[in-house]
Amino acid sequence: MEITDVVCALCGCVCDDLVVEVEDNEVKKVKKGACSVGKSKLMGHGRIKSPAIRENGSLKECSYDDAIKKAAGILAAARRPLLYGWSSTVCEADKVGIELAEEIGAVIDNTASVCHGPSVLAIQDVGLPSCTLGEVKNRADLVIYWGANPTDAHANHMKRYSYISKGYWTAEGKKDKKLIVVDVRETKTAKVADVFIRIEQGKDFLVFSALRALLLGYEDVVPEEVGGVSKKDLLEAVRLMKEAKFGITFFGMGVTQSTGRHNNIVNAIQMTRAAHTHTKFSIMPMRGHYNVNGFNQVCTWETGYPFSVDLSRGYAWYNPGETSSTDLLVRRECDAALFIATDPGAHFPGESIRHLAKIPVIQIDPFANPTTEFADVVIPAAISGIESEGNVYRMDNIPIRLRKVVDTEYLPDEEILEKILEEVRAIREKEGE
Amino acid sequence: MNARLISGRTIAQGQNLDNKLSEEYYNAVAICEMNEKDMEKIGVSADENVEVRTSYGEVVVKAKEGGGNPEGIAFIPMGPWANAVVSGDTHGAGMPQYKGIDAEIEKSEEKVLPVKELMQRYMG
Amino acid sequence: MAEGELLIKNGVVYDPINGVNGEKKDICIRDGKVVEEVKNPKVIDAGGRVVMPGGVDIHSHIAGGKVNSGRLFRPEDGRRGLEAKTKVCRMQSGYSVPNTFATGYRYAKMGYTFVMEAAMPPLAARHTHEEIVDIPILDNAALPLIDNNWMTLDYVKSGDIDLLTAYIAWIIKATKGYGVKIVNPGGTEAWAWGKNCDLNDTVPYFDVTPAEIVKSLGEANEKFEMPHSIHVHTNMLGHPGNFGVTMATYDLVKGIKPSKDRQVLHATHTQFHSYGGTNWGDFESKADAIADYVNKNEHVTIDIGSIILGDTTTMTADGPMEYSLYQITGRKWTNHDVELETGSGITPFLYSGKSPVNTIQWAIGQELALLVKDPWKVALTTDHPNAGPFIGYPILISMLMSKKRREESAADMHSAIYDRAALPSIDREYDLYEIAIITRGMTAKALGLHEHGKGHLGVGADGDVAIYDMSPEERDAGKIQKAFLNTKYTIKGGEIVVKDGEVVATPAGKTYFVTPECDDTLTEEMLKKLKDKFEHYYSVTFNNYPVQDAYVPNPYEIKAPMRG
Amino acid sequence: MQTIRLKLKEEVMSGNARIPVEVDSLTPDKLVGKNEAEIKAVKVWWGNKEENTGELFDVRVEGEAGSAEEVKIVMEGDLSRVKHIGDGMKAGEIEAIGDVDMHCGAMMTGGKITVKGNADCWAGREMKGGELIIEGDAGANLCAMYRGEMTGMTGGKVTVGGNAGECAGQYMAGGEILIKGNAELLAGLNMHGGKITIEGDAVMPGADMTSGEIAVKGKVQDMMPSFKFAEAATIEGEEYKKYIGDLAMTEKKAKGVLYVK
Repeated sequence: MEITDVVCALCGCVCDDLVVEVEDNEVKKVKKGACSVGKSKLMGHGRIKSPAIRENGSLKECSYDDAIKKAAGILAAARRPLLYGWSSTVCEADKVGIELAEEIGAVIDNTASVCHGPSVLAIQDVGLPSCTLGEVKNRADLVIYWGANPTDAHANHMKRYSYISKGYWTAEGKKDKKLIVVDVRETKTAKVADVFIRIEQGKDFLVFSALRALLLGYEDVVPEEVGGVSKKDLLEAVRLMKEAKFGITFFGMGVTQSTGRHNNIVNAIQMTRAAHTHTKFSIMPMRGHYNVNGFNQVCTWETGYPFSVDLSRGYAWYNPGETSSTDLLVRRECDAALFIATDPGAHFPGESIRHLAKIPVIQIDPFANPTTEFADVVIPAAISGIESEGNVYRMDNIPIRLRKVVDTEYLPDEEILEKILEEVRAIREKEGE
Repeated sequence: MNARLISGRTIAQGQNLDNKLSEEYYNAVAICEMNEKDMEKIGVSADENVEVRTSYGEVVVKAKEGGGNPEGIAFIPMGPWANAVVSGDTHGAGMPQYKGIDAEIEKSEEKVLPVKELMQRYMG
Repeated sequence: MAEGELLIKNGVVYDPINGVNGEKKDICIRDGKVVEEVKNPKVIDAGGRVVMPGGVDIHSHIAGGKVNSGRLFRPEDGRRGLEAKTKVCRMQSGYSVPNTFATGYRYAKMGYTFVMEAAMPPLAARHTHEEIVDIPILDNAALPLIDNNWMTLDYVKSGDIDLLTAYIAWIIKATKGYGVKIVNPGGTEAWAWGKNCDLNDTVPYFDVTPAEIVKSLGEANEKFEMPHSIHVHTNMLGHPGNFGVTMATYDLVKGIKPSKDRQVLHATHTQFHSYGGTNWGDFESKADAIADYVNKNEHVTIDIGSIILGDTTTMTADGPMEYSLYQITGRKWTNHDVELETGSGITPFLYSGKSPVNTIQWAIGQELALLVKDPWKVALTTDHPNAGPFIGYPILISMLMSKKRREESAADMHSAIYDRAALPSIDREYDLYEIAIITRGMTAKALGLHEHGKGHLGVGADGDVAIYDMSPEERDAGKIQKAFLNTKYTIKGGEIVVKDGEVVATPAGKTYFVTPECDDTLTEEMLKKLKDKFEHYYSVTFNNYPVQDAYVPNPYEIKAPMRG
Repeated sequence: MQTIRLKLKEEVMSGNARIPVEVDSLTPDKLVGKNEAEIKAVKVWWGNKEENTGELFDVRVEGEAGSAEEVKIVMEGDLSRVKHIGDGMKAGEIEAIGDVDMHCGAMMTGGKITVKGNADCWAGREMKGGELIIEGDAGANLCAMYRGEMTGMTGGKVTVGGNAGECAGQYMAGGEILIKGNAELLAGLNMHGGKITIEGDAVMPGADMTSGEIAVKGKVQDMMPSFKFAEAATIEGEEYKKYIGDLAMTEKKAKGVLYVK
């Protein structure tokens, strides 16, 4: 059976025109639309077979009910629990997660914390002049990737939305456009650029300020070289920006994870504001997971804040750098953790994992990964976007509903969380709280 | 050799996100991409191992040529090997320093630890 | 909806739709609806207090992409409204951009039970609905933005009103929307290139004018028995001297015959569109001219969009306007252009009584309410949060009811109010009946919701009741304000949701949406063009675009047949 | 005079997890007039539960006080996970012996806090008045704004004996900061009032500043490329170059003054 309009649940591009061949309740082929990474996800990998609880150092298989009871017990007893992940699952699950966090006075945080959290902090300083990806496709004649390498990280991005795509005023595709890539390394994306600007590692902030000064007309103050870039190259970039009818900067973790962090993004946005005095200019973070933005959206409308929300006092205290997962773990603040649809074992600094090895850890995920190695309760879940449906937000805030293409025996994240919440409430009632 | 270390996504790393205990993931992620001149400097050829040391830890990975790195920049795909050596200090912003860590890189005869063994280092 | 019976006795009832003006009258509710009598009810003794139908807000920004972007980029606003969860309520945050929970609780405490989300970008409609579902207590609907849409522009250009009709039917259905929203017609599309449009300018590349867009949508809307008219944010919002454009826009639809007994055009947040002068230096109120127009014509209703002094978050689909505002303040600015459809801008703003401009703006909103003679033509709004947060309504009510309070406030503000605004010279004071009109009767009628049980307490109406802790004789402005901020009781669908100013129950609200029923042949023809747009220009597929039923778990559908 | 000694009990920090104790309820103005038993009953947050101060601290009260000005609180024990020391403090004195955790002296309007050790991030956040002395190092965001606000410190005086972390004095609008050691990245970011003196080195100081004054007595690494040299200047007998910026904020707004050697 052929299923059309399938939505890819991999990266922030959320391509929604996939065609998938399903037979015997199994994805046999991805016929159209997906990049190699998305295809790999759809075709599937080995699963966690059963819920399990760690006993004497090794995981012992158990029933869903037992695992859920155990998880609820850990969470209900914790004084500073952390609930982390939420970016590779649907908004419906995120909502239950926030309610659970509120119930147990937890800190809830998503993977934005270690990818575009700094972008959010920057938006909170200066805002974000942006647009949807279709705007870029139809109008942009200048595309800048800064500290972003879509060829590796968002393989369909250029084709669907930016440099290569064809739209209303860009009918000739890349012939109608210029591509500038700014990076420390000459990435695969840099290799196809019209202009590649190699920047000295960690000096993005200076370069943004120099471009702002040039865009505003203060050529005389800018020195001959800034952050490893010659003034001549800077002036050329500024010329392209001013001459564009519609410019867009996409930025990635090359900027958010470098020295300067969120302030690099503040400056990138300030550069966009300066460019906007000449022409239409927008900027957009290259959000990583397919629903990292969705969690930020849900968490914002429910708590008032997008991530790193500390609910220990019953209301939200938001302060990344304090209430963010890395800080909590490196500072050894939390006494229990639940990880859903994420893998801190692979993606957190070693220092944090050292602490995780010492506290009770619950993992909800379809797949075994490094986190499984130290998890005390493991609860397998259905794969969102393949085995269960739900809402997600693309990197440009467009909500799209994931489709279900095959059936499963595994419970979806939302249902697992609801059961844990119910169990936690039962425990609290017993305790007379 | 002193280098600045950065980590980030690659296609092969992405293809194996749900498959991290596999050999494919190990082959794709337990690597360090360097400029050819840097590799010459430390006398290592592709597929030989290097030890990467920072003030936050050390890890052994396989050396790879290129990756578009200029001299003095080394790249390890995001994953547990890179994270063995990155800093958890977020400077009040919540974000660890995944990019731009001062590292020392030398040729190594040690083996590249598979995921499970790597994780074992954090236990106990 | 609560099961069982409720009797509210000894209340002094203001139910303008049914002509009830301060009568001592019992209200009986069974299974969530108002009935003639009850047999074995739970009794609430209103003790001579003021009783009104649940409030109906005609225009407020409480859910969806730009509201949430407003919350996201203002953590500092978030911390101004933090409240811990209770046994009944979820956590609350925010002042000008409250979280969904606080939105529901705070409206309910003011006696409101229905709020219209005034701007829904079609492509992001799922987002609006996700938030609406998360707003407790309130019933809601949302108005999709249809005026800068390429489909609309194409049909306006070719003059195909029938196909335009088919398109608006489709998009309202696809978004589970309520009616046709127009925001800076043509100007938002122009903004995608960093430009703007006045009423008779040509939209870049599309060869149509804003005036043609308004007129065509006005005509198309009346092809159906739509509960609501077109809902219009006219061009040049916030520009000195814009009152002429505003009235010229009203004139465009003067000859169109409405398909139902209502206005042809609802003009929103009119305060921002009633400006005289040529620049911020000689800026002055032209509320008198606008009010005069409304007094002399029957096809237009307005809501005031009155200012609440203090810090707020401005947000609108009018992207160029937000850009101008940000250029004045230099504060943070978010912009979000939406492909083929619309856009939005957001920036924080402080309305200060020390500023001559803000002072005059403050006067204009109230002048509109006081100078429009027939309260059935005017609604109370702050265009939340643009002119101020909705929790400022009680302040406005007390102002409209008390000349003394207006005088006291004006005395503390910039003296420009005496030279360039009319407010100090207006003696009119609203009575409670008129307040009930501009907060529920008129708004329900203008939205066509009175036929669906909202805004009144006649038999068959929803059991939505507000009991304010004041006697009808109360004249003290401070006490009036306090009473309208926290009800003695708010009853929603027969269930007590607020008691003594505290939320005691949080039932889920319903989502109201309209299904325009369009001719199949027309629809087929329209779809050819629409599918081509998806094929080539949208970044999502045609099949993934419409809002799925899962987003509207508590639906209330209103069918709008084509006019015979 | 009255001295209130609060010593964090050892067992509070002895578990696997070091769960912070939040003591914004323990300032001289909030404790004045309370006896030992009453102080022990004051609630403090420890993770997601409120506890009695007496459960977590050994409490000893010496002397009498007629007003908050006469109250001195001495905090001892392992304070490295004690947050919000002196947060919102209006008057009196707090002495913290050892390293303290985040938000020390945040929002304070008066009185004096002395930290005999290091202070973690957000010390003196949004401080309005009073004096904060950190004898050791300060973490990031010293005297900065809260997320999203456009105003950090507006008044008072802060002295850091050692180094300061990133973004010291961000959005500072008034008051004075003296950093005796080095300042990390972006000191005085978005500054629009007040004065920062850095006796050691600084990296990219003064970015986006629109008013106020920064003086760096040591080396400046990565000078902002958007500052304009104005003139040579002499301060306390030493030669400086005076720069005006940040032009990236437009010339009209660029009224910040940066002195470098």
